[in-house]
Amino acid sequence: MTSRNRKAVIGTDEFIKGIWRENPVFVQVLGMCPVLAVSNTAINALAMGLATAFVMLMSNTLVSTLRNFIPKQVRIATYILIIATFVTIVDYAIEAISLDLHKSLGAFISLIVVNCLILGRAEAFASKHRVRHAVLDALGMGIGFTLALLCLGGVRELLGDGALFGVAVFPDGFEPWIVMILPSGGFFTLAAWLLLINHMQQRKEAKTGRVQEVPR
Amino acid sequence: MSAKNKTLEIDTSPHIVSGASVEVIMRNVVFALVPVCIFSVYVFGLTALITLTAATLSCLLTEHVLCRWRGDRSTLGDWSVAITGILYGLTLPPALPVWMVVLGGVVAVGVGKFLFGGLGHNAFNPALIGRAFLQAAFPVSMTTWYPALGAERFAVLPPSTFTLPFASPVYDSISGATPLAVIKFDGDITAATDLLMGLTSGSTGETSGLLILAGGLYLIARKMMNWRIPVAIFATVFALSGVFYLIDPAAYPGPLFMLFSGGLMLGAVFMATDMVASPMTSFGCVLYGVLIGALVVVIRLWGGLPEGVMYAILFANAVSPHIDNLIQPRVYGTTERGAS
Amino acid sequence: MYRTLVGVGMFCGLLIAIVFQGTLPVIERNRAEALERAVFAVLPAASQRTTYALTPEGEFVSDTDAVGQRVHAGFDSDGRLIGVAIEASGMGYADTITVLYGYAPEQEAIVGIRVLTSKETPGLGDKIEKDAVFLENFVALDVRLDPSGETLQHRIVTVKRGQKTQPWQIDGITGATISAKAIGEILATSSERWVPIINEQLEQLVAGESDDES
Amino acid sequence: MNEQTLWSVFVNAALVNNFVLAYFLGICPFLGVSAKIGTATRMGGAVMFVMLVSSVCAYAIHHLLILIGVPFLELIAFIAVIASTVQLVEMFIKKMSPTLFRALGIFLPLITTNCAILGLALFQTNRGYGLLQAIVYALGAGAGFTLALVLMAGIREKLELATMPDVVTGTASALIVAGILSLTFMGFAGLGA
Amino acid sequence: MSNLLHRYPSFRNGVHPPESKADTHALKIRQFPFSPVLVIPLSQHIGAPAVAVVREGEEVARGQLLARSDGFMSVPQHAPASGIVQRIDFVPSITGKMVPGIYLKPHPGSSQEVAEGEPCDLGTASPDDIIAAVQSAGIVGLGGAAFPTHVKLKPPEGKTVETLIINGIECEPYLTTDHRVMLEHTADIYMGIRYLLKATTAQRAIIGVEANKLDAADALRAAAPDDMPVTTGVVEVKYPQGAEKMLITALLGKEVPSGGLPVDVGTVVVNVATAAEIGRLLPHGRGIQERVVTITGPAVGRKGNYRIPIGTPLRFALEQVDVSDNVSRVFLGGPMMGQALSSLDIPITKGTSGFVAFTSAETAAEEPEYPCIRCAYCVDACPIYLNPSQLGILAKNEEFDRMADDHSLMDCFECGACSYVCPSHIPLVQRFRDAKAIVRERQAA
Repeated sequence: MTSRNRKAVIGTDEFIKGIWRENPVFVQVLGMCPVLAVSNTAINALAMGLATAFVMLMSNTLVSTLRNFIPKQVRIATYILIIATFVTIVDYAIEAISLDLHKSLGAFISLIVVNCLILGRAEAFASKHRVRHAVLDALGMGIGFTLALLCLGGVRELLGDGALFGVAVFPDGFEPWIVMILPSGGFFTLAAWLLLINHMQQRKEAKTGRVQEVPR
Repeated sequence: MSAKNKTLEIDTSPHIVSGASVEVIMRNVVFALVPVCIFSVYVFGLTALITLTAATLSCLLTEHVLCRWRGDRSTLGDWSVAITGILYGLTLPPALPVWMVVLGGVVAVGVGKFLFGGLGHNAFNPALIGRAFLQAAFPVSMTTWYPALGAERFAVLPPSTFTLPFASPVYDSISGATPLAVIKFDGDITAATDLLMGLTSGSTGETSGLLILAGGLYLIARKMMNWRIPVAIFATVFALSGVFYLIDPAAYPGPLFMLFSGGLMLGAVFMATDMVASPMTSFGCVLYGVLIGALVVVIRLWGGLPEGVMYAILFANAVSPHIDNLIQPRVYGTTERGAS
Repeated sequence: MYRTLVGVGMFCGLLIAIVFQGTLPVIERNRAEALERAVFAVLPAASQRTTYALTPEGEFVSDTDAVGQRVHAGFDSDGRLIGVAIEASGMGYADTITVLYGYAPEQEAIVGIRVLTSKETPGLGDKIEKDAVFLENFVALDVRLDPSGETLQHRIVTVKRGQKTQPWQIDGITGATISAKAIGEILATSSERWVPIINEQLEQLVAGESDDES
Repeated sequence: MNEQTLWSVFVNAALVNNFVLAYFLGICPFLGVSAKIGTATRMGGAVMFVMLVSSVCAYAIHHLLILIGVPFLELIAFIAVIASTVQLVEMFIKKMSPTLFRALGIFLPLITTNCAILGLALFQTNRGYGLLQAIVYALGAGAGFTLALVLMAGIREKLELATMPDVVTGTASALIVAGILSLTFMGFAGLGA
Repeated sequence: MSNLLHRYPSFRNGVHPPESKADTHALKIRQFPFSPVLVIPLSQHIGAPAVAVVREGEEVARGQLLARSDGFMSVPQHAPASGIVQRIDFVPSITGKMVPGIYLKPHPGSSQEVAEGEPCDLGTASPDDIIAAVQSAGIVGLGGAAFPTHVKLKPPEGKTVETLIINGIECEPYLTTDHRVMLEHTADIYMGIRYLLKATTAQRAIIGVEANKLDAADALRAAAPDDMPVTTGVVEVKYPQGAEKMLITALLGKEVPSGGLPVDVGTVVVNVATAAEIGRLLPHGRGIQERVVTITGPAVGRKGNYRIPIGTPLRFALEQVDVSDNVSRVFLGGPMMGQALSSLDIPITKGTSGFVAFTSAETAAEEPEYPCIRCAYCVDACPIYLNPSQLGILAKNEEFDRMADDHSLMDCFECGACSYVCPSHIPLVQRFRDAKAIVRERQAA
């Protein structure tokens, strides 16, 4: 790309990169605890993803806004404080919206606080960029995270319960693979996704390798 | 003379070999398992035959396909996957739907063996991984036992065997219960002779203690099995359960019952002795056996499950690298036991 | 330097306090509704409830601020006592199981049960919440007091599926024996403690006014 | 109030509901620090220590916040107090025993913001453990974490010398092993009941 | 059966390959003819090569000095035959490289009488005199190692030798030279032991014999002089019983410290053929000109034990014993530790205890190498208690430093027991040899 339209692209790139190229789960392998713990159904996964995205959006915004006021020495403490605040808010919000959802997500809502992804974005991105970019970054990462969670939650619910978002997908008589909603199923499903992505990447590399050879 | 101008072949010493080979060892293990399979078909009938065949074939096929996919030679020839397949089949309930058998076989070889790098690298016993996966995935099917010596076992298949893929199996109203489940949930003891002869409900291959022991003795005699592992397991189970039996015979089953019930025989003789996943040194093997034995007793007596052999072995598999690290042979001419 | 930190802290604290205050009524209403649903589920004929606390002195008081273990009395639309919903918990297969069960003094039986929290194995242990035959047990599970009034005539016990012969027995679940037994144990222990207390104070409960929360 | 016996609390935290393999807490260090047995062991020790400290802290905070009527600040208080306490202890250890500091110290800052620590604080509060139960819970959770980490490290050291297929990279292989370990730990279900 | 009733002492672990000695152990030692040209490398021992003292074209008598020793870690070389020095040039060697050596053309008509030198008188010689005499006789370990014997005999400062062990084990399959020497040269052996006892100031001597050579043990016992503190100890038939360290453990129950020498446990081990040669040569002041060699193997027509002049080309030797046309592999030494030869041009040297020729029929189809299945056969075979399996896996991953630091790679003496038993056909010893070379290089760097 030329340097002229580069600036225009940056904004989109901040948004896009989190969804695929720097996907927090599949590529950076961050924030594993919630990814594995609450991806046993698609609904849980979606709720968790949105909650995380919301916290990330708010904390990124605030951190970016305050980036010139926060002293270097206490910046991490401040970030954690900000994140914990929004997590608490989300916690109460979810409990107000649906007790059942709150029950099934359990302590993992509170544990969003220690999701290294959020602190990582605050420290690595929001504290160094303007609010607009920080927001886009948070949105991209949040959506990427949510999508990844859905990928896991979808597969696990589909196989483990024969349903998607609580709606039965398979005809009656489907025998659920209970292991998928158990902890080991979480490990296996994420491993399977990573294997698939590795495989695709390797195929792509092999292909581009061939393409490059042709002109010679 | 012509010999003097001939090109000589060169190789590195030693120029003779003992004749032991992976193939031969593996093939003999298969031989040792054949009587167990035959007996299981006798006890459970056609459905056991189908289960065993499906298990073995699915493992063989998975191995073949994955080897080809990876671009390697197919490794069916080393017979190791045949062992995995048969052992895996022997751990399953006889009337398990075929589609589940196949799924577990794919997991056993695909996850338990291939992903780890194939023969020699599987950190866990692949057959047990397949079974553990099924146990977690389909707990009901995996604990629904077909009765032993049913009158029509050679004529009629249980409806569950040929359940449509991914569909829930339907079981007969007549279903057996394993001796361990009976004692755990009802407090009844199965007669020792029935246990010994294997005329009880259970997994396809776990019931005949005598044949399993015979197979093990054959392999031990041919030095294809480390006798220390099964002996350590048996001794530990016997001693531990014996102590508790003496303390309170009403609450705890006797040591002989513990030895001959469930998968202990099959597990101790054929599963725990998987060379790849067990420790190397003699002392290490004894420790490993003691660990398995102790875990079996703990899980059976105090755990939520009636049976713990599979989990005990898998756990010990995970510990075995540490046993190998800690128990290295003391090198000749040194005073300390091995380096870390 | 710390001024910023303290400032942010103050701001955050304030924010949380506002949200907390804002959501508190909603959450409490949700919880009350959930409790109500549960109580009405285990006391099918009830349409109103009063929560009592058992004071250390062994008296039931309907004062909401009173300390002590709580039970919920359910009344029908005429204000007649239907039964008492009691929370009980015990160790299940994987983790603690908490249940709410309804005791109907008139029938001298447990007339409903609802699992509040359980981590039992999905598909196996969680049959205690879904298995129709198993739930059938709790339409009228006998917890008759023995003549002394101190204890139950028959302790609740879980038996193998299909072997239930007595009204105080629970027909178990094949394949989920431990979870089913756990429920039996939880109910047995709890009913042995609560049924005599409730019967002793029955008059007070019957007389108790139902507060019209619903 | 929770009436579980101490033994039951311990066995449950260490084996049955292992923090890593059943609750997915502390996955980051589990995947990150499990390549070598030596590091894994020391990390385990450090986690156990921090858990102990934070368990006591969490118990105190919970009761203090209820006393002063601001339970909604619990999360923030947990994070802040645990982090600063660990920091203090770290400085204390550095002064008192440089050897211990060298062995465990480098892990301490990493652990503070680890979900296993916060998870421990939240769970023990949710379950209403008493102080003694909370301490035993922390010990059990720490022991379970260490066990999982060390077992993982042993297998990974072995796998390092294996010829795994190309698609199986570090994280994926670690997750597969973790899944299998998780299956294995299912065998402990019902223990300590 | 007798093994069950009477267990011979032994070391732990080891293997038991087929002995394959029946073809030759009953055959008496026969004299070999001279080949048209003798090829005599200047270095037939470990240490500095000898320095030639003859010129091209010079006439030499049998037993005359051809090359003198170059320092203490070196031995001289005597003429194996009366003849003419054709060339002093490069000669083929077992490594495939050409090494300095002498081409000697024996005189066909010569009487081949052996020249005598200064005799070493047992009664008057001091230990140092004997050690010097052993060196000037050009004697090296005839068991195969070819380590200069006199070097061993002088204990380092501060160490004393209590026990002299005469190694008559010959645990390598096929080889029977030591067996024959023990039967036919019993007197020479005892004479040699007298010299050795005096040289080392050892209190006693033990002759170690494997239980498959009981006739040799009986002969030795029968001939044992009353005035000598010497006994014959029979040990279990097991490979590598003949390794110095293993034999010391079997006979004395002591372990030589890792990285140490037998003298660290007060012993010196000398091969029985070496002892016999000392007893044969020293009283006459002669040097080595020939040695006993087993030529055997399925490809050999006239198998046997032959006394062969040093420097006889292998090709000539094999022709003499009617080697089969389809010979495909020839090993110098036994099949366990011996080296496969790529060429028949190399000569027989002092270290050549025998060679074994296989036809293509014995050469089994190349077995595929399987991954290590951790069967631990090798762990139970390794005589020095290493973990060859782990070492092999590490070698495959080129973790040489870990092999040396954590798994005592450098203690391996390459006996080959691990490779012999490996069901996966992994060339463990070869990998260890390569790894040791690399580790040594790195340590030197």
